[in-house]
Amino acid sequence: MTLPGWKELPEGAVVREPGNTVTISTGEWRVFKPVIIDEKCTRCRLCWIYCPDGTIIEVDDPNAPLGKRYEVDYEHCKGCGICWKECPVNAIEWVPEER
Amino acid sequence: MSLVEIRWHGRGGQGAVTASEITAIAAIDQGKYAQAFPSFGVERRGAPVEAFTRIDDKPIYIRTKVYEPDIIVVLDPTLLGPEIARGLKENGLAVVNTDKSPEEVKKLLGRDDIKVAIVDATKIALETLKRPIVNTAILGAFVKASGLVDLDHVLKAVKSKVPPRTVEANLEAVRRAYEEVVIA
Amino acid sequence: MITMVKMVRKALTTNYAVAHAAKDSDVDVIAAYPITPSTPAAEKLAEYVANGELDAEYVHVESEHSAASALVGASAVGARAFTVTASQGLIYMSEVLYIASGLRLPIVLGVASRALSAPLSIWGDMHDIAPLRDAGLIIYFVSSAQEAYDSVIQAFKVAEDPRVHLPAIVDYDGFIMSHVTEPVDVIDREDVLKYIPKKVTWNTLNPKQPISIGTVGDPDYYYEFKYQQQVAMENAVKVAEEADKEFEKMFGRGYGLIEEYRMDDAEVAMIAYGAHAGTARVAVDKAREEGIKVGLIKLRLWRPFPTEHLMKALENVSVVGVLDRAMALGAPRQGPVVKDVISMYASDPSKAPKVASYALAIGQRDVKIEDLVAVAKQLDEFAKGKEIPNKTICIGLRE
Amino acid sequence: MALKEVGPMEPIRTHMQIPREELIAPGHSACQGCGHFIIVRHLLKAAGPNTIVVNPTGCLEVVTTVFPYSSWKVPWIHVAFENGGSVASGVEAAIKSLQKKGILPKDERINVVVFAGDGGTVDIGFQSLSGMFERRHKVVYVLLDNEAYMNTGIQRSGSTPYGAWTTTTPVGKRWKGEWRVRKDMMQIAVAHHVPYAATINPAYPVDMYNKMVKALKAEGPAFLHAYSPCPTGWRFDPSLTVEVARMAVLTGYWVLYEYDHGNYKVTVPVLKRKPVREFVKMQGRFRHMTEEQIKKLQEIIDEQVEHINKLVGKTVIGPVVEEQKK
Repeated sequence: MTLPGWKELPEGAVVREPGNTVTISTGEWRVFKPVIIDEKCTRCRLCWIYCPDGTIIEVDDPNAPLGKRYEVDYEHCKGCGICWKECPVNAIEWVPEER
Repeated sequence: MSLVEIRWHGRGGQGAVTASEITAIAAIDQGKYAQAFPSFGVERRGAPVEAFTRIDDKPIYIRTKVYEPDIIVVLDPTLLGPEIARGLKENGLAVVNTDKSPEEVKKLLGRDDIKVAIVDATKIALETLKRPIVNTAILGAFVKASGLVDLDHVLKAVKSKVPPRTVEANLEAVRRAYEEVVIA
Repeated sequence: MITMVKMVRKALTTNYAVAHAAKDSDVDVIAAYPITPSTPAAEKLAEYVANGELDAEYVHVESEHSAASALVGASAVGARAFTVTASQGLIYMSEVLYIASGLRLPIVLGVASRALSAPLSIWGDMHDIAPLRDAGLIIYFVSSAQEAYDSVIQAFKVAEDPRVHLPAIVDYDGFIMSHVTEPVDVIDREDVLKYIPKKVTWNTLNPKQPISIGTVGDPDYYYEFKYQQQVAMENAVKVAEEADKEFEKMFGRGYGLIEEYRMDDAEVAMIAYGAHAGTARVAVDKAREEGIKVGLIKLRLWRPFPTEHLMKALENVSVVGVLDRAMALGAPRQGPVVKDVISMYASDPSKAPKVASYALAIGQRDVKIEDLVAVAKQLDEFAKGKEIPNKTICIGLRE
Repeated sequence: MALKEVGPMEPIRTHMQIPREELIAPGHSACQGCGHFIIVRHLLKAAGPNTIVVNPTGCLEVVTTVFPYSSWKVPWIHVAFENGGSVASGVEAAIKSLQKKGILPKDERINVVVFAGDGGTVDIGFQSLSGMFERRHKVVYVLLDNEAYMNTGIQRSGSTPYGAWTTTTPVGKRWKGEWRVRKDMMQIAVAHHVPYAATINPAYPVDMYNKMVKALKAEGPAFLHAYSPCPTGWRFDPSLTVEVARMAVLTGYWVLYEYDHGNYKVTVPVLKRKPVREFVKMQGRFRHMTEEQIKKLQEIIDEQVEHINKLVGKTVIGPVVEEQKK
């Protein structure tokens, strides 16, 4: 891949696309991955709260209990395990990655 | 008119620097070119200080100190001595705050090739301002003796530089010295 | 053509002229820290804000480093930002000034140049500005309070130009300019703002269009961004020239990037800058009276260096003496400007006049007219074949 | 009925009310389990999109903004290491000036928030922060304290606790980790007469969120001292970040309190304190500590607790109660 030359780059090295690190995958960092067991989940939201990288996604779902469920953004989840440790009802399993 | 260089001698707190500035402000107001500057350094109340003014009809480019003044102005009588007159040009002018006679002043300065203009600026300042700040009084004498700047412009410049409540007293000091100066 | 612009002649020190220019440029944010000999300018700006003559935020920073930092922050929000400093203060700011240039923020500074410690010296020379030459700042040297006033206004014009977007410094001599009262024709703010309208073209922090300023440039990118700054500098030569011409058209005063005096038939020349360019001009007249065909080039824009202008001015000169006011210790020549003059001819040394390097007015050692007449005579001797010493000639130094 | 999510700058009663919108994107290169991001995520939610972030050099800066990428969805600026306070001062002054002149909308509130590390705050940025406080700039200054220079590889700072190993306080024949007591930044902030200062901790999100709201609403500078566990530098498993943070509170090592316009309040009382040993044993940086050193650290914590109890005028953080051995 060729990188842009000086004429094409923005003045002063500014980044004009806020939040564009979202295009970078950090999912490969994982050795273990969190797997949410929806049936066990009480919708307490603590995994969403404590995830440093915001990779637990709160999804509105009218058919789910309390109208929502939680998903993992595996594209970005680095596999730190905080959600797994903090889940008060053991609704998150800690599963080795297979690649 | 060609370049005229003036050196002011006083003690910190007497207003020599302000007098040099007022002179430049008045000259500039009158359409001339001028520079005014203090002796650059640390100023301390009571210590001898020097200030300088240059006046010309043409733009002034020179940026050196004044080594051979055309005029010296001495604000403090206790400073009188040959050192004060160093470099003063032949036929130059010394404007001095003193209660001594012109002859005595020439003798103290060690020069008989110069003109002196004397005025008791301390007395005038005490009577008008009630304080021994002599710079505006000596200005009146300087204006009369040098003929370099017009009194009106000097009075205007004084107004712009002195504290508002002392304006009248300062203007009075200038006018009185202008009248009382003795040139010899 | 001089248009009907209202001007008022005032008696101002260069410090006050610079503050006045900032006021007339309607600066939005000032962050200043007192340091001799620029302090009266910082005080005057405070006075303007205090009495309502200038509608700006005055940040009483706790250091020069913070002054520069606050200006970067302010400029990044879109404010016209200004400060004054000198000496240790400028050096303390220098880290942030490099960054301001890299971030392409058009802050403007007045610098009352002063010596650097040790030994401690509050007096004027250009040891402070000299090391800033590579920081990516536009640097003007000025020789009168009037030129300082005009140059601050021009500096905003150049710094804020979209082809440039770089910080700018107007450098004036500590004391021998900063504290000298002289006539200055000041321009109405309205007219100044016609010349430098408030228009933000640089990158700013705006919640409606969030951007990130001050990112990491890794080895894949850093080089290109540095080169962009170099291009901006190259553009600034032309922009500065245009700005000066437009200024002259509007206000009747222009300076050029260099100013030539009696260069038409000059066989030898002096290059001077700042206050001493004035004294050199008087010395040139005296030397001419003695039959020496000497001319003077006053360098006004130091960065970017007006190479073409200077080479052209020196075309017919056999020897040039560069009067420098700082000592680059341990370098082949001590002067900061002489090094630029020599390197102008790097690609074709055959075009170069012989170059004599002079150091003078170090720590405000006074320079007399006679000293510079002597330089002119010496240059004449060099032109006639006397060997030029292979080192900097120190004027006024006691052996 | 469950409480609804709130808008920016509104206090919450439960963590269920924290707004969903994320103002910092994933894909950044922070270490697994980095405490900074739990804090920053929620503080940005509390501040909302009308916020300018000033971020002096540090972990947070380098992991979020390597050109051509940025994780920040709010305007963000980095200038240098030691000038978060002064850059923010300039940003705030410019907003004020431009709003006054009508160049920026007069009625639109723009928050200015600094996120700085402990090096950039307690050491090299100390002077610029002090100036910002003293001049009363309306800025929320958040100290993300991971107790050492982590960005350059775990060197001690003025915030490194007694006993901690770092690469510049190594464990050797003569040195056994850090031997001095860290700076008390809360008291330093209070000494500047700031209207609001508080400690926060990512294990206590509601407390943290509400303190941010209070800080944003303060009429002058506000200071938030955030405890930010660093799995890499403190040597613990990344999954334990929140547990370590919580243990800091439960041992009285990190007391959650606030200074609100002259009034001190402990916001998370701990009536029975766990011994600091419980906190120490979770982290590799303390592994070398002797019983004597642990005792010394316990004394330091006891003293700190006593000091805070005095400030609030009652015993809100209780004595150490050893757990019964089973």
